[in-house]
Amino acid sequence: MAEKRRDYGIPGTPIFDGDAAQRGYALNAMCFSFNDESNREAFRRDEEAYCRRFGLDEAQRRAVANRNVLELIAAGGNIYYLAKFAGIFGLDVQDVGAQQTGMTKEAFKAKLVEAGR
Amino acid sequence: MAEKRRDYGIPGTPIFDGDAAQRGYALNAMCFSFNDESNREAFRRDEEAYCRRFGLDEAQRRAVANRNVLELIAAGGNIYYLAKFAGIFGLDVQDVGAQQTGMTKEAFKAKLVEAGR
Amino acid sequence: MATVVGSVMTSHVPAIGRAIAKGLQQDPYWKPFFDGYPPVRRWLAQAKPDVAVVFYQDHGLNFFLDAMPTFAVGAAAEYVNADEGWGIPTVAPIRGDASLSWHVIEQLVADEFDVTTCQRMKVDHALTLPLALFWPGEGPPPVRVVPIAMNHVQHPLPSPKRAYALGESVGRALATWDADVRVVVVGTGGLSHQLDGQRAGFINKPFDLMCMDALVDEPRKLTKYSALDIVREAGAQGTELMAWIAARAALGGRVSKVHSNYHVPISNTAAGLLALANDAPLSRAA
Amino acid sequence: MATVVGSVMTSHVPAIGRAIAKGLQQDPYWKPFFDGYPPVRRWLAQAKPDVAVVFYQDHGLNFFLDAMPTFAVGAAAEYVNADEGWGIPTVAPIRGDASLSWHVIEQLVADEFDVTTCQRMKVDHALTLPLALFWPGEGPPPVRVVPIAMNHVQHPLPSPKRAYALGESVGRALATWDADVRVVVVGTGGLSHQLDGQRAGFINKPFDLMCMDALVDEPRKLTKYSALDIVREAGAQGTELMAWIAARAALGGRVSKVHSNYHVPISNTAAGLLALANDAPLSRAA
Ligand SMILES: [Fe+3]
Ligand SMILES: [Fe+3]
Repeated sequence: MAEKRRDYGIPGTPIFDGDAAQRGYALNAMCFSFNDESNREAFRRDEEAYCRRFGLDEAQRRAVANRNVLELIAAGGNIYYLAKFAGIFGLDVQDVGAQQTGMTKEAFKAKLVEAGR
Repeated sequence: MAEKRRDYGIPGTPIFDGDAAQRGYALNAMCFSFNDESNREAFRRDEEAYCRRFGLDEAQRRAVANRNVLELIAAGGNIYYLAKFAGIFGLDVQDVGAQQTGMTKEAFKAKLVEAGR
Repeated sequence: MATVVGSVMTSHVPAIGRAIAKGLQQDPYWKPFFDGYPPVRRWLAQAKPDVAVVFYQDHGLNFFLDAMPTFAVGAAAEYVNADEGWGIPTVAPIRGDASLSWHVIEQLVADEFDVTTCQRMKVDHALTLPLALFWPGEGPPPVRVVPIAMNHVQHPLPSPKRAYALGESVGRALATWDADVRVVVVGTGGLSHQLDGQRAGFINKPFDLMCMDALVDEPRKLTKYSALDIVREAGAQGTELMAWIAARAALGGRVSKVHSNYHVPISNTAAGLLALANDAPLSRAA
Repeated sequence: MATVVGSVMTSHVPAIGRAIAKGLQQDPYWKPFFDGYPPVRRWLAQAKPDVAVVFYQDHGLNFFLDAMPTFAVGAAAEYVNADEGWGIPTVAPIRGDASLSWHVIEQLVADEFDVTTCQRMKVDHALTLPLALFWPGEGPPPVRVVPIAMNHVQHPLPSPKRAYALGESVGRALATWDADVRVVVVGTGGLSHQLDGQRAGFINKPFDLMCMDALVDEPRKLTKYSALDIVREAGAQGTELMAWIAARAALGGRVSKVHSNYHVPISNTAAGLLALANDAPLSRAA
């Protein structure tokens, strides 16, 4: 059931639906735990053990290791919980946006400014 | 605000509404914790300390000490959580009913049988 | 496509769990209660449901007053039962049907039900005991479940009218569920009883019997009552009737009564049992 | 009886919290955003609300996927803010108005909204930052709050039509609130933005400006969109617009625009600000 992804017809736009919610539960649970500094610290100290504790699957574990947002989303990650993961590395939503669009942060920021004209 | 109790016009029948829910939060939180045997054990070991930990007020503390169901309800207790408190003493809902109606358990049970005729 | 075979409504009280654990089914106190179930078991064995959609109530195991949902829909692959504090044995995790759960959730939200979606949810005696009564013995029940918990703990409660509409919406979801599964809709709780207050022990047999009749042929009749009307007529905990109303509404049109039983008392409660076969079991395709 | 003075809708993003903490209000990047607020502060200082009913969204601080409510209403005497994981300073607990919360909850359930009632609820930047923008400085905001969190985390989301109806029901509750208090209705979130996917950074200025216009005089126009329409038009996180829709619906009839501002970008987001005075502020008695 985890494999039938519905097409919502909005290009480049993941819809966090029941399918994603099921697939991503462990990953999102881990990211939710990052509301606490002690948990962020535990992750920093031993990433492998921390991921294991939350039962991440292979794809999730790899996406975490790669710090790759599109992979994390494909593995069921929800952007609101993933943002807390990004926070561990001091990354903001513009870093996250730049990575997903394959742009430099400067170019991504310029694109945003352009959207306001 | 805890003192304006609404009359729902159903005699002898407490309605667990927002007013009761506010008044009884600490008491119900304690009783909710009794889902765990370790917490029931902690209560048995040191009742005073356990009540303090949940911040019960004076009326709640007294009602707990008295094992008095009507007092517990007046102090904001919800019957579903209170039933877990009663469980600590091996009391079932018929014991609870008998106490509230001022009957012996046998008389209370007879009343129930009578209701089926 | 899904086939909705019918509905079974039954009371649940923790004491049933104790009676099962102690093997008291033929004890004179319990016999009139347990003797209601064999005909329902035979019907279920024929109807062979794969899935049970279960309308029930949580009695302070999974939900607390920090966040108390009006309607909570389980969306998990399994549901764990746990210690409720009064010493009835716990059972093994119950299998879920997460795909159907999400399909139901999508229909409910489309129909403007503001559900709370639960990917983890402990289920209490209100879900486990009916399954144990329908499918007794050692093994796990032969169905996957979609649990739908209805607030009966904290007023304001949803109305019987809202409970009926909830059931109708779930019925629409089942009617468009494109899977070769047989579904039974379960409603648990009630009938008349009251645990708290000076009126504890209140039971209203005429009201219960009227409800059990109405649920067969004219279930909408019960939607004229408010939640507080149900408290008045059926006792403070009699509001669990709303799970029966929702289960009946999920069937929609015409049904046939398979079996019913009514016995007072078990513990503090008037115990009802009602099995209804769906006269138009085949769903329309999506 | 309660007086509903009007509504203020504003965007919120964590970066605003960082900018406030660093005192960047006059920084060239932030100035066009922060300069929108002084007129709104002046209006609020005149309107003197005692209570803010706040429609907002939780971004994974209080709610997780184990139990995700569609609509959650706070019913606490205070609400704690906490670490959200991205380093914006936390603020002191926000005072609640539990009596009004319960009055709102009763109206909502009577109007067939299936709310989750929260006697304990952490509130995140979506609630705290708007208050900090409206009432800057060291002290706590001079209002008690009734927080109403709307699911924007997990699909299916409620529809704009449902959000509008939610606001209307809250408006009915305020109209019958028998207390001498002045109420401002706050909507936070949006406007167009998208954080995730290859379309990250998507912004739709024409759509935003259309919405800001419609919210003044013809807010029902926005109820023709589905939640997925909003995703398409305003980006994956643009669905926060629903809090604006609910806030506007709570006011009911005719309003006057006090002030508005629109600036792109702050962080990844098109930032909107809209203050509306209620032209018929006095509620009818219960
Ligand atoms: Fe029950
Ligand atoms: Fe937001």
